[in-house]
Amino acid sequence: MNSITHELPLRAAPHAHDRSSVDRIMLKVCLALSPATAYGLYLFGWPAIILFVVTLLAAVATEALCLRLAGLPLQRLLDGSALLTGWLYAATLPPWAPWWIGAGGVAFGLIVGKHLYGGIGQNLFNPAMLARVAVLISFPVQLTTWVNPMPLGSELAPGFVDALAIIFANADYAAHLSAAPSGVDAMTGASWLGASKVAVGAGTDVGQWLAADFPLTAAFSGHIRGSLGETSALLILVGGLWLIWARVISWHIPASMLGMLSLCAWLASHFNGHLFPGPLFQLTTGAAMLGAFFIATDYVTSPASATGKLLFGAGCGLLLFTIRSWGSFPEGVAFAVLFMNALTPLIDRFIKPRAYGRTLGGKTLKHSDMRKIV
Amino acid sequence: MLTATLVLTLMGLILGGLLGLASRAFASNDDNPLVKEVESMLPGSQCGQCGLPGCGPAAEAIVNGTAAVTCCPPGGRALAESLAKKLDIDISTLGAAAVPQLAVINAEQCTGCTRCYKACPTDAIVGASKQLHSVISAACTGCSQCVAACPEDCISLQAETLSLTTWHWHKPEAA
Amino acid sequence: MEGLSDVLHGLSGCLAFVGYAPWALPQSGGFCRPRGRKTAQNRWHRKCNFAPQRPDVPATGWPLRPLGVPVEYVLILISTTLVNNIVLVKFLGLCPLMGVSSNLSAAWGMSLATTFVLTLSALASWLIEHWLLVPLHIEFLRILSFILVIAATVQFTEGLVRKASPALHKSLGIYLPLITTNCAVLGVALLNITQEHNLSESLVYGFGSAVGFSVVMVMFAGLRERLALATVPALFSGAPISLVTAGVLSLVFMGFGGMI
Amino acid sequence: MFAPRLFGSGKIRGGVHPDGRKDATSDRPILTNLPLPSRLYVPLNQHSGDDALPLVRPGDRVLKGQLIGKASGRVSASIHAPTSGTVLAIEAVTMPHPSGLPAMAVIIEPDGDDRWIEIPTPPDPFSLDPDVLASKVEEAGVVGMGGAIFPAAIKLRQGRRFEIQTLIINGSECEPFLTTDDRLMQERADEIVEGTRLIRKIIEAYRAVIAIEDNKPAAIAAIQAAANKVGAIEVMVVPAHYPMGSAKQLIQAVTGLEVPAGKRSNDIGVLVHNVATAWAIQQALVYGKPLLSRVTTVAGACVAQPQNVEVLFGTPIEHVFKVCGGLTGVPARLLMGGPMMGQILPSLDVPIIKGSSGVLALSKAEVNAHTSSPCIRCARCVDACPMGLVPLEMARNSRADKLDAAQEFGLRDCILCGSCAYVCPSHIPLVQYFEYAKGELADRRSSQQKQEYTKGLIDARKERLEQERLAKEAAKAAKEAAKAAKDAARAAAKAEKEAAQAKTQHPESTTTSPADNCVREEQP
Repeated sequence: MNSITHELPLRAAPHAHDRSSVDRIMLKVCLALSPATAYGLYLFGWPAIILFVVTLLAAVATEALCLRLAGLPLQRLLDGSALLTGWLYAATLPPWAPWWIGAGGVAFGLIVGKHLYGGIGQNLFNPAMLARVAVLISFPVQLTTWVNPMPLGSELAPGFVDALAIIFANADYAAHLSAAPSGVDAMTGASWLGASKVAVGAGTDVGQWLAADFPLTAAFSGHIRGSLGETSALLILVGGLWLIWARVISWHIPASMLGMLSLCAWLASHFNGHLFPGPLFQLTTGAAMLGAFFIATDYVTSPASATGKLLFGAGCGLLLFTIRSWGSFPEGVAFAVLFMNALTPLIDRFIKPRAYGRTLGGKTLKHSDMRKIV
Repeated sequence: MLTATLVLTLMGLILGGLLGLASRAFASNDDNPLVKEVESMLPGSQCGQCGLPGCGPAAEAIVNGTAAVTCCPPGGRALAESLAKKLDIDISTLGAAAVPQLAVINAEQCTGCTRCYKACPTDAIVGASKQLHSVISAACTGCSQCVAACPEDCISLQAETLSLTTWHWHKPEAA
Repeated sequence: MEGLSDVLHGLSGCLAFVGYAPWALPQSGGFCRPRGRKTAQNRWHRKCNFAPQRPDVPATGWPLRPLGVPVEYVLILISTTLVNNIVLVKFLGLCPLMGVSSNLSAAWGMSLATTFVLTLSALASWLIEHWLLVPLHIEFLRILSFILVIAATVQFTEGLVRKASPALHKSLGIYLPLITTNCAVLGVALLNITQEHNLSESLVYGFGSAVGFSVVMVMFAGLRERLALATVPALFSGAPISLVTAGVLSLVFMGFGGMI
Repeated sequence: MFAPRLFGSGKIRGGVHPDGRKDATSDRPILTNLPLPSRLYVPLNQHSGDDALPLVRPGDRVLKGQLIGKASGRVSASIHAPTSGTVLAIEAVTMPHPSGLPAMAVIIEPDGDDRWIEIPTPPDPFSLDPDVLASKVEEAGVVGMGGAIFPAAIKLRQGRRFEIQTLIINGSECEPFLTTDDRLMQERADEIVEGTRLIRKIIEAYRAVIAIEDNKPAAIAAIQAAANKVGAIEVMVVPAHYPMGSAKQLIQAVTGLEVPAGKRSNDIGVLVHNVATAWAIQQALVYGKPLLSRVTTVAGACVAQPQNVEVLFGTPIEHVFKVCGGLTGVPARLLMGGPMMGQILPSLDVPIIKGSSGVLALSKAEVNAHTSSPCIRCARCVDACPMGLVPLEMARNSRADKLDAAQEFGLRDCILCGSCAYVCPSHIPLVQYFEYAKGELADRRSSQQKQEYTKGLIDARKERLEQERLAKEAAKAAKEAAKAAKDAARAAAKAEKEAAQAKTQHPESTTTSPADNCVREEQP
C-alpha cells in the first residue's frame, strides 16, 4: 500500500482559504480608529497620551494574565482583541482621567466581561462598554470632568511632567493655571450633552441655547470638549466608512443606529424644539459616531444576520435617544449598546436570513411562489 | 382577635372550596401521560438491559428521574436525544449514551441448539435445529438475550463495523 | 426589514410621549405621574383622559391618550418593565430567574404563569386589603392573608398548567409551586398597598411588573442559551456566570434610571 | 423590495471569489491515449446508489467495453472493462475517499492490445424513441460527471415524468484549478452540443441552455460556434462566482427560480446536466460507446506538468501523476476534485473513477491552512453562504452535539460548498462540523428506522406467539370436547385426570411447534 502521509492534519474540504485572519481584522479596526484617536491625543496633550498608553498596557497585561490562568497560549495576544478593547475604552474616557480609571476599568472589562465567559468570541456583552458603565456608576465625578481642548504645543498645554502629575497624582492643573498671573477661564466643564441636560433642567429653551452657543463645525471636526477619542465626528466617520469599504463591518448597524437616532431627534425637535436638541447635535456630540461605527458593530455581541443587524442598530439608536432625552445619565451609548447586546441572542435565534428554497419563516417555497415570475 | 380568626378561617374555606372545584374542572388522570409517551418511544423489546423489568417500568423510571435517558443501549444516542428533548433534560452532563451493538455468533462453537433464536425478541436469528445459526444484522437490537440463552457461550456483542456508506467525518478537534 | 418596520411602528407610539413631556420634564426632570392625584381636578382629568391645562406650558396639540389609555397607566407600565424592573432594579424574584431560565421555552412558560399569578394576586390582594382588612381594622393580617391568596392562585395555575401542557409542567418542576414564595408576587401586592394605588393602578402595576419579569426572564434565557455553548472556565460555569450576567444586566438597567 | 431578494435577479446570493488558478491547464490540450498502467482497479461502485453485480470471475479475459458489472437495485449503474486484458481478482481495494476504507473492485491486467468488444453500428439516435435512448444511456453506464455521480438514465427518466421547461447544461466549472469542462467545451464543442440536443429530445424540454462562466471566453466562443451550426440551443454567460457550478445556484442564475427546499429541480421544471455528461451521452447514443474514461485535470503546485488528461477508469492516481511528469515534492494535500469540495485521498494507489473531475497535489501555500481559533461571530460566513444559512450557529451547535438546533439554523439545506470555511478568519473547519453533524443525523435516522422495524418485528412475534397459544388452546378445547363426547359414559374423575395431563404437556408443545421451525427456515 502506497499510503502517503499528509503534511497537514486531515480536514474536510475546502482546502483553500482567502487569507483573512482575526488579527488582520483587529488591525484594520485599530487603523480606522487611529485618526480620531490621534487627533484626540493631540487635542488633549500629554495627559491624554499617558492615559491612553496606560490603558492599552493594562489591557494587554490583563489579557496575558487571563490567558495564562486559562492555560491558553500567549500567542492569542497577537489577535489584538484586547488591544482593541483597551483602545475603545480609552477613547470613551475623559481625556485627563486618573490612570486607575483607565487601567482598572479595562481590567474589569476584560476579566468580567470577556474572560469569565470563556474569552474571545464568547462574551455576551461588549467588554469596553461594560467597563465604561461599571466605572461610570462607581466613579461618576472622575467620569464627568472634561477639559477644554489644549492642543500639544499650545500655550496652556501641560508639559510631560505636569501630565504625569495629572494622571498619576491627580494634580489639580486647572487650579494651578487659574492661580497663574495670566488668568485663565474655566478649564473644565460639562460635556455638551451634559450641558444640554442641565439647560433643559433649568427650563432654558434648548433650541435657542444651542443655536447661540453650540459650535457645530467644531463639534463635527472635533475641536470641542469631550472624550479622548470621540470628539471628532468627521475623523470617526472617515474611519468608519473606510471599515465598511474594507468589508470589515457591514453598513447595517451604523446606518440603522445613526438613522434611528437622527429620526427620533428630528421628530422630537420638530415637535418640541424647546426641549429636544436636533439630530446634528445628537450625531456630533458624545459617543454616537464612535458607538455606531466601532462599538455597536462589535462582531461578538451583535447579531449575525443583516435584518438582525438593522434591528440591533435601530434598537441602539432608539435607546440612545431615550436615555439621552429622559434618563439621568447625559450619555447613553454604553447602556444602549449593552442592552441590545443582551437582546442579541434572541435576535439571532428568531431573525435568520431567508434560506434558499424556503420562505422567511423556514417553510418550503411553494410552486405558486415560483410561477409568479416565470 | 375573633374577627381575625374568623376572617382567616373563612378565607381558607372559600379558597379551599374554589380550589376543590378547580381541581375537579382540571382533573387529569393520575397516571402521568408522559409515561405513556415515553414508553411508546422505547424499543419495546423488554430486554431489561437498563436494569429494569421491561420498557414500561423503564419509561416510568425515566419520567420520574430515577433512570437516565441514556439507559437504553438498543435505543442508542438517537433515543437518548429524543427523550432528553421530550423531558427537557440536558444530556451533555450524562456522558456518552450506550452504543448500539450487534450479536455475532461464533460459527465454530455453535451447535445449532436453537435456544438463541427462541430467545430473540425480534426474530433476528435464523437457523434450524442442528444447523449453524446466523444473525440478521438489520433486525438485531443488541438486546443480549441470545447471549444469555446460549449454552455454548458462543454469542458475543460487537459494535457495527464502518463502511463507506456509514463513515462520516469526525468532529474537528476543538479550537 | 420587517423587524425595522416593527420598531418604527413601536416608535410612533413612544414618540407620543414627546408631547406629554414638555410640562412634565421641567418640573421633575423626567416623566412623572401627576402628583396630588386625589384632588378633584385630577379626578376629573382621569375621567376625561385629558391633562389639566397648565397656562405655563406651551400647548403641543398632542392628545394625552397616546396608546388609547390614560398616560399614567402607560407610565406605570414603562416604570415597572424597565425603569423600576422588579427583578433587576428591585431584586425581587431572583429565584425563578436563576432556576428556570436555562432554556427559552421554559422561561416563556414561567413568564406566562408568573404573569397570570402576579396580575391575579395583585387584584385579589387589593380587594382583600380594601374590602376586608381595612374595614375590619385587621391590617396586621396583611402578609398572612396575601400569602393565602397567592398560594391559592398558584395552586389554581398549577392545575391549569398540568392540564394544558404536561411537558411544561414537568420542565417548570418545583419552580411552579414555588411561585407561591416568589418574593416578586408578594412584593408587588405589598407595594401596591404602600404606594396607595387604586384598583386599576394595582392591576396595571401587577401586570407591568409581570411584564418586566417576563422581559428579563426571556432576555436572560436567551443569554443563557448562548452561554450553554460557551467554554466558561470551570470555576465560573453554571450558577456563578449566570449571577455575573444578571449583575451586568442590572448594571445595564441602571441606564434607565431617572426616567420616571 | 423583497421580490429580487426572494426570487433572485439572475444572480446568486452570497458565494465567494476564490483565486481561479486555471491558467496552468486551461490553454493546454487534453492529453489522450495515455500509456496503459500495469493494473486497473475498477470499483464496482463508481456512482451514488447500490454496487453493480460483478459479471466476471478471476482469470476471465475481457475486451474493452465489455460489461463487467451489472447495475443492480433501484439506483445503480453498469460498469464496463476500460481496456482488454485478464481479470486478476475481484477484491476490496482502497477507495478515493478520505476514510481510506476499501470497497470491491475488479482488478484487470491489461494485455496492451486495447481491443474493443464488437459494437454494432447504432441507428441514428434522433430517429429513436426517447425511452429507448434512455435505456441506451443506462446500458452505457453514464453517470453525472460533474461530481454528483447520479446515474444519468434515472435522471433522464425522472425528467420524462415531469414537464421540463428548461434543460441546463452546466459548463460553469467554478472550482479553482479544474478545467476539464473548459477544455472539453473548447475541444469537443460539437459533440457536447449534439449531446445537449439528444438529452433535450429524451426529456422533451422546451428550452435548452448551455451555461458557461464568463471567465472561459474560449469555451464560450467554441460552444457558441457549435450551437450556431444547429440552432435552437442557447448559450448563456453567467458571472464567474463560486459556487455557480452547483445545480441549485445555476438554476437560480439561469432561470431566476429557486428549487424548493427538499425538492428536486424537476419540480420546478428544470433539469441540469454537466457538459461532460452531455459528451458521454452523445458518445453512448451516436457511437454506442460505453463510458470507459473521463477527462481529469491534474494540477497543483506539486505537479510537474499540470494538464488535462483523458484517463481510463481504474487507473491508479500514481500512474496519472507519472504521465504528468511526476510529483515535484510532498504535496500538502492530495485531493480528488477541486480544492473547495474535493476529498482528501488516502493513498496514491486509489483509482480514477467516474466522478474524478480532478486530481490535485497542492502545496502548503495553496492550501493556506492554519490552526483554528475561536469563532468571533464576524458573520462573514453568513454573508458568504449561497444558501442563506447561518454557518456559525450551525457549527457551534454541531460542536455541542445540539443537532436539532443545528438543523434549525440550516444544516438540512447545507450543500457543503465550503464558501463559509473559505472566508472564515478564524480558520474554523466549518464544513467538517457539518459533515460530522449530517453523518450523525444520518446515523440517528437509520437507527430510528431500525428501531421502528424491530418494533414491528417484536409486535409481529408477540402476535404470532399469542395466535399460536390461542390455536393450541382451541385445539385442546376441541380435543377435550371431542374426548368428552366420545367418552361421555366414562367417569368424571377420569376426565379430570386427562385434562390435568394435557395441561402439563402444554408448555413443551408450544416451544417445539413444527410450524414455527418452518417459518424460520424459510428466511435467508
